[in-house]
Amino acid sequence: MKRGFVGILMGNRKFIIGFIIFIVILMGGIIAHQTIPFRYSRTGAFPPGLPPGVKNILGTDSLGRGIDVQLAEAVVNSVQIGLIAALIGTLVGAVIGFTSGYYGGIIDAILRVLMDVFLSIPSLLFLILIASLMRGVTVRGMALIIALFAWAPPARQIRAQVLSLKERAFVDMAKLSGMSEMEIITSELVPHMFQWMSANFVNATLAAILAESGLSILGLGPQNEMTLGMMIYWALSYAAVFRGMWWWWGSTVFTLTSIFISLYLLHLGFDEVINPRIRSKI
Amino acid sequence: MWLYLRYVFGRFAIFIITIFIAITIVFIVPRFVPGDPLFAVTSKLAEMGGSRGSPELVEEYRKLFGLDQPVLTQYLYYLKELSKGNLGYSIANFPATVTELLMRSLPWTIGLLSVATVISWLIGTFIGAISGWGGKESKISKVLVPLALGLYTIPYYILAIILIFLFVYVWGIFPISGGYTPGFPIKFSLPFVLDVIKHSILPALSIILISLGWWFLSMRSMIVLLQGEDYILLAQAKGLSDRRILWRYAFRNALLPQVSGLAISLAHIVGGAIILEKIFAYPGVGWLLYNSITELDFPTIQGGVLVVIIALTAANFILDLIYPLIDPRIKYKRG
Amino acid sequence: MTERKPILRVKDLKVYYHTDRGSVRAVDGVSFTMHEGESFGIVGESGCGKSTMAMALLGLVVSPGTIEGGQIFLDGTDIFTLDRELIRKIRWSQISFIPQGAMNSLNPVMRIGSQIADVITTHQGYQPEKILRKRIQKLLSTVGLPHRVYRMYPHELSGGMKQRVCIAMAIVLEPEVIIADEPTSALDVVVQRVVMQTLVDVQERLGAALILIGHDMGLQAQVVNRQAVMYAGKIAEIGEVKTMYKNPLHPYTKLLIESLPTLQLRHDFQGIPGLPPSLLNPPKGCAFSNRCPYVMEHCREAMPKLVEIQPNHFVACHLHSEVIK
Amino acid sequence: MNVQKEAQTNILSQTQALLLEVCNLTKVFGSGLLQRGQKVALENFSMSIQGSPPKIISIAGESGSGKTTLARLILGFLIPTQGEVRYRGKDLKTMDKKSWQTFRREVQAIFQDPYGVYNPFYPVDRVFEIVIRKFHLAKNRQESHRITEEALVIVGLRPDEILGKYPHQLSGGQRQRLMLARAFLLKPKIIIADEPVSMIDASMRAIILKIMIDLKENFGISFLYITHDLSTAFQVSDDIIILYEGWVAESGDAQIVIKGPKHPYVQLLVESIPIPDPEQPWQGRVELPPEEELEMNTLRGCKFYRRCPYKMEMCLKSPPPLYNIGPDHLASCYLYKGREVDKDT
Repeated sequence: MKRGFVGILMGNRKFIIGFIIFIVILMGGIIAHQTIPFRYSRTGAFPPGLPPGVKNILGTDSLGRGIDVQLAEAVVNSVQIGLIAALIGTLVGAVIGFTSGYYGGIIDAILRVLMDVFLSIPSLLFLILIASLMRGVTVRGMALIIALFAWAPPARQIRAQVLSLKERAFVDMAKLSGMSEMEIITSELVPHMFQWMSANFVNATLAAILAESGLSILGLGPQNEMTLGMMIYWALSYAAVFRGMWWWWGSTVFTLTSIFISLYLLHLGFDEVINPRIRSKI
Repeated sequence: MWLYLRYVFGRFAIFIITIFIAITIVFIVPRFVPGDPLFAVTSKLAEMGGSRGSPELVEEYRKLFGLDQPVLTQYLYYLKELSKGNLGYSIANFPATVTELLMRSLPWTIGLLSVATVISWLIGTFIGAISGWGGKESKISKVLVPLALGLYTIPYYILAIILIFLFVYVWGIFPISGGYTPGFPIKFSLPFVLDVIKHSILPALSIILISLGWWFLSMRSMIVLLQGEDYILLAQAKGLSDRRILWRYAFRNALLPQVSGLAISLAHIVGGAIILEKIFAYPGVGWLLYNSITELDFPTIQGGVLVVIIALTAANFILDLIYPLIDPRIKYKRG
Repeated sequence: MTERKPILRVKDLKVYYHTDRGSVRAVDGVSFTMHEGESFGIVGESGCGKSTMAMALLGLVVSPGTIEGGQIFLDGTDIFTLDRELIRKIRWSQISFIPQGAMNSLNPVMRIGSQIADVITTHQGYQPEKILRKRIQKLLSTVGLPHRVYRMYPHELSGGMKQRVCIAMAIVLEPEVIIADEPTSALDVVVQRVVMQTLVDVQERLGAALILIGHDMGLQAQVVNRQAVMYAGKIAEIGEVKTMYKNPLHPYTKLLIESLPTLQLRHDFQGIPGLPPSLLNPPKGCAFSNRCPYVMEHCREAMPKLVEIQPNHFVACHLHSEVIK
Repeated sequence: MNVQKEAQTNILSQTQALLLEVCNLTKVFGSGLLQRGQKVALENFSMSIQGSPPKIISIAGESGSGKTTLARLILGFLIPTQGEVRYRGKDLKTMDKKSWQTFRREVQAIFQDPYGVYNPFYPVDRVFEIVIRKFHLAKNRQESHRITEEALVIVGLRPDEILGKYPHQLSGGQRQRLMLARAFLLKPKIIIADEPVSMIDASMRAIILKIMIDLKENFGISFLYITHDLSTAFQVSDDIIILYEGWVAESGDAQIVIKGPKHPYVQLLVESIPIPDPEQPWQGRVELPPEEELEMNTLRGCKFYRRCPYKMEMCLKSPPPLYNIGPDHLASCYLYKGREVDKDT
């Protein structure tokens, strides 16, 4: 099973399609970000409200800034926020989930209540609260704030799985074979959770990018850097939808949706490989 | 019965703990975030002292938060005022209190959300059940599944932007924004209700379409999984009609996770709806929050966040109470 | 034994499961006949196709399984020629089923009464609740359950009681054939005895034919008159229980009986070394040839046919077909 | 009571010679706060295993009798609520690291589910590699390979057919024999076999039980054979202890107990075994009061009271002690009150 995991993933159509879309967008963003001159993103670099054309591939906004250069920066920043928040969230969630599930007792009781609370409250509200207090966040700062609330879902899932895994007979067998608790966790339990954690990482990336765009649309995003959420914020602030500047909001919405769909496909691919029972069903 | 009461008691305890933790976080956050935002707020108050506000406001604010007291005293004081429903004064809309502002905007949000959620939950659950029962090969599934997957992936507000573009900019069918036409007399009359409905169709549609994808998919996969259950097989062996097996055997069992799913995704829906209100300038809590953010009206942000959390937790608690009524087993589960 | 009317006749039944790696021949050319009021056992080890048999008899083979051939005559009609609706009507009214895991076979969110009432209203039309309740409560007492079980949910009952609910459900329409698929495999031995007792009682009262599917030769010996031994999707031997246990003809039957621990002598049981063949690529000859101590060269080449060696005693083994010749 | 005390002093005097000793073991599950959730899985259970000569001792009982709880307590997977488990005279709870290592090596186990004991991520070879590494069984690769193959041959498996395979590629019988080979590798003194054949087909069951007998007779390994099946217990075991709802109903020589059960519960149990011989049908009828099945067993006295055909008033007052009814033959039933046999006869 271990042998073929990556192989099976690569054979999964959803995973491959999602992977390709994601990489294309990200690489496109990085390359464009590196090559397009920075001055194109300054106010008045072009005539304002220019539709896509020869002069500027994706057109310009109301202030004469190039959409292409903004989009490139936004993709890089938004994905960065997603990845950092997801990584921290998944790792912290894993530590909390394993502690809670494997050791049980009073620690588990406290952690369980915390998880329940964090899961039933929309994290966006707390994010609004924190972000509104910290005026002028940066991209990294935003990633950290989002990570604060990204640990609970993986923690709960991992806890539940550890609870059932540790009752499995192979854990008894490992104890009988003289393995220590730490060895049991790392060599018997973690392999079972590793695949799940990678799937969760993808999911958490998606959620973090979603949270970023939501916060930014409410005006809580980084004011001096561009993210996909901030692009929508500016587009909405300048009423791009009502002024027919479809290229402005359209290109952003398209990019954001493509990222979501690619990550979701990746997640589905992981899911099908991890739970073959579901594979044939949906 | 005794077991049910114990269950209710357990859920109630979680409910109280959740609210308590939420209050505590809302209280603590401003005091630990770097840059001393409370100081910033008071200085902003002082700035406004000459014009719109008054020393009276600054005084009120100090009193409510007891800023010169130790943190613990402040906390107890905060709890005490909260229990009286006192959330302080809005800075941007002084002399209105936060509670007044919230009371004005909360009905809009709750109305929009409850109607939209119920509609999408019902439609998604029923279509999902039928599609799941028909299996992978059925024609409706082949069309609906990819569609639902697509919808489920898109955030509410992205769909909202697209809907506005189509229905407002291109076709001009619906009003641009707001909860009702400005200047319309706010009273319970038919024209006003119709006006409100007309304004709420697009925001509601965004929520319905997006969460429909989720309800559809989760119900569908539940039904598909249940088809392998022994009791479904026995029902078939009993010669029951397909319709009876679907609705009395598969559907009733699949409904249980669907209801608990409702509890979990409420948080998600509420979060999305707040941003949605900003886009539609819909006069609910989301719009209030957005305006408070731009105007640095910190007491209103704090109050709004708290009230939405409490409303949401209460909704979850009610769902918890309903759950045992449809699942006879839950009363006996421990913890 | 007086000659009774045949009620169920299975002819050359084949049920295959189609997988990525090929067709699994779960039931591969099974034929037998059952008479009115008879108890008939189908015995075999895991994966021999006995549960698939049960599903096929109920017309409930689902994808990826398909009926590849053969006929099933129930009371003279070939059920494969009937349309879906007719098969559905026959189910339970003529041929009912007691499942293996009563634990999971009852709908957890419906009261026992409604689950039984469902059967009645489906097959006999609407009846007022009062009459239904009386009838179902009477039925419950025939299987030794108190009336209040009518209002209870499955999770409030013990394993043995749930199994008795399933028996009650199986006899509510007084069918001609009852199929019981390992009805007691999850129960403790004392409860197993009580449940089997109940099952035999109601079967005798109804005069229904009973097919008892199972792996426990001891249970079969206690309950059925005649039995078929299945191995790798085929029938190895069919005969009266009394003669078969005394004088098993097929080497597999013989070894299977010898592998059972008894309460007389210690250490007098033997296992059967080796593994059953894969049903994906069954061997050309006899399926048991790779484990059989009496294997002959011929066995690996040709598949033995089921032949009546003694009156009412059939066996599929070259050892015996040689004798006939 | 007299008898019990005597039996206890007897146990104490033999402590030195005993390998494994279980004293007044009680295990209660459920939270301590809510009395309603509690379940007594095992109550005041004592037994011992001498180790030489090796014996197969059966612990038999139906589901809920506490037999698996007992196995897990002895293996140190559960902590007893009361009483203690001693190995070579040392209590498991207070054992030092070195004694624990000895205990782990000398007391091994095989379990019911021959699939679940394998971590599906690794080839089956890993179960051997780990014990060899953890207990330093081999000096080098070759030796480790040699002893693994040796162990496989002992349980009748061909190394080339087994090694390198993943658990799902093997049959249940093969997997269970692999577990016996793994335990054998450690040359244990005792193997706790918890329902080792209940998920195995009849034709393979006999083979596995024969391996157990072989390991006992040729390699001096004692077994604690935990089972619900009295016929296999009769076939393989020297002694038997029959549990009912956490209590010992009857114990003694396996042949004597099963051929002539004295406790009413054991009588019912033996009578209910379906004998694979149509000439020996079940005798009479057995009725279970359905109300009994619906209620939790909360009796103060004998747990078997509700089902018992001989119930007496005193059965309800307190649980019956174990009466000595023959040489090494005990039964906990008031029918034998005042009819005890002197232990020495």
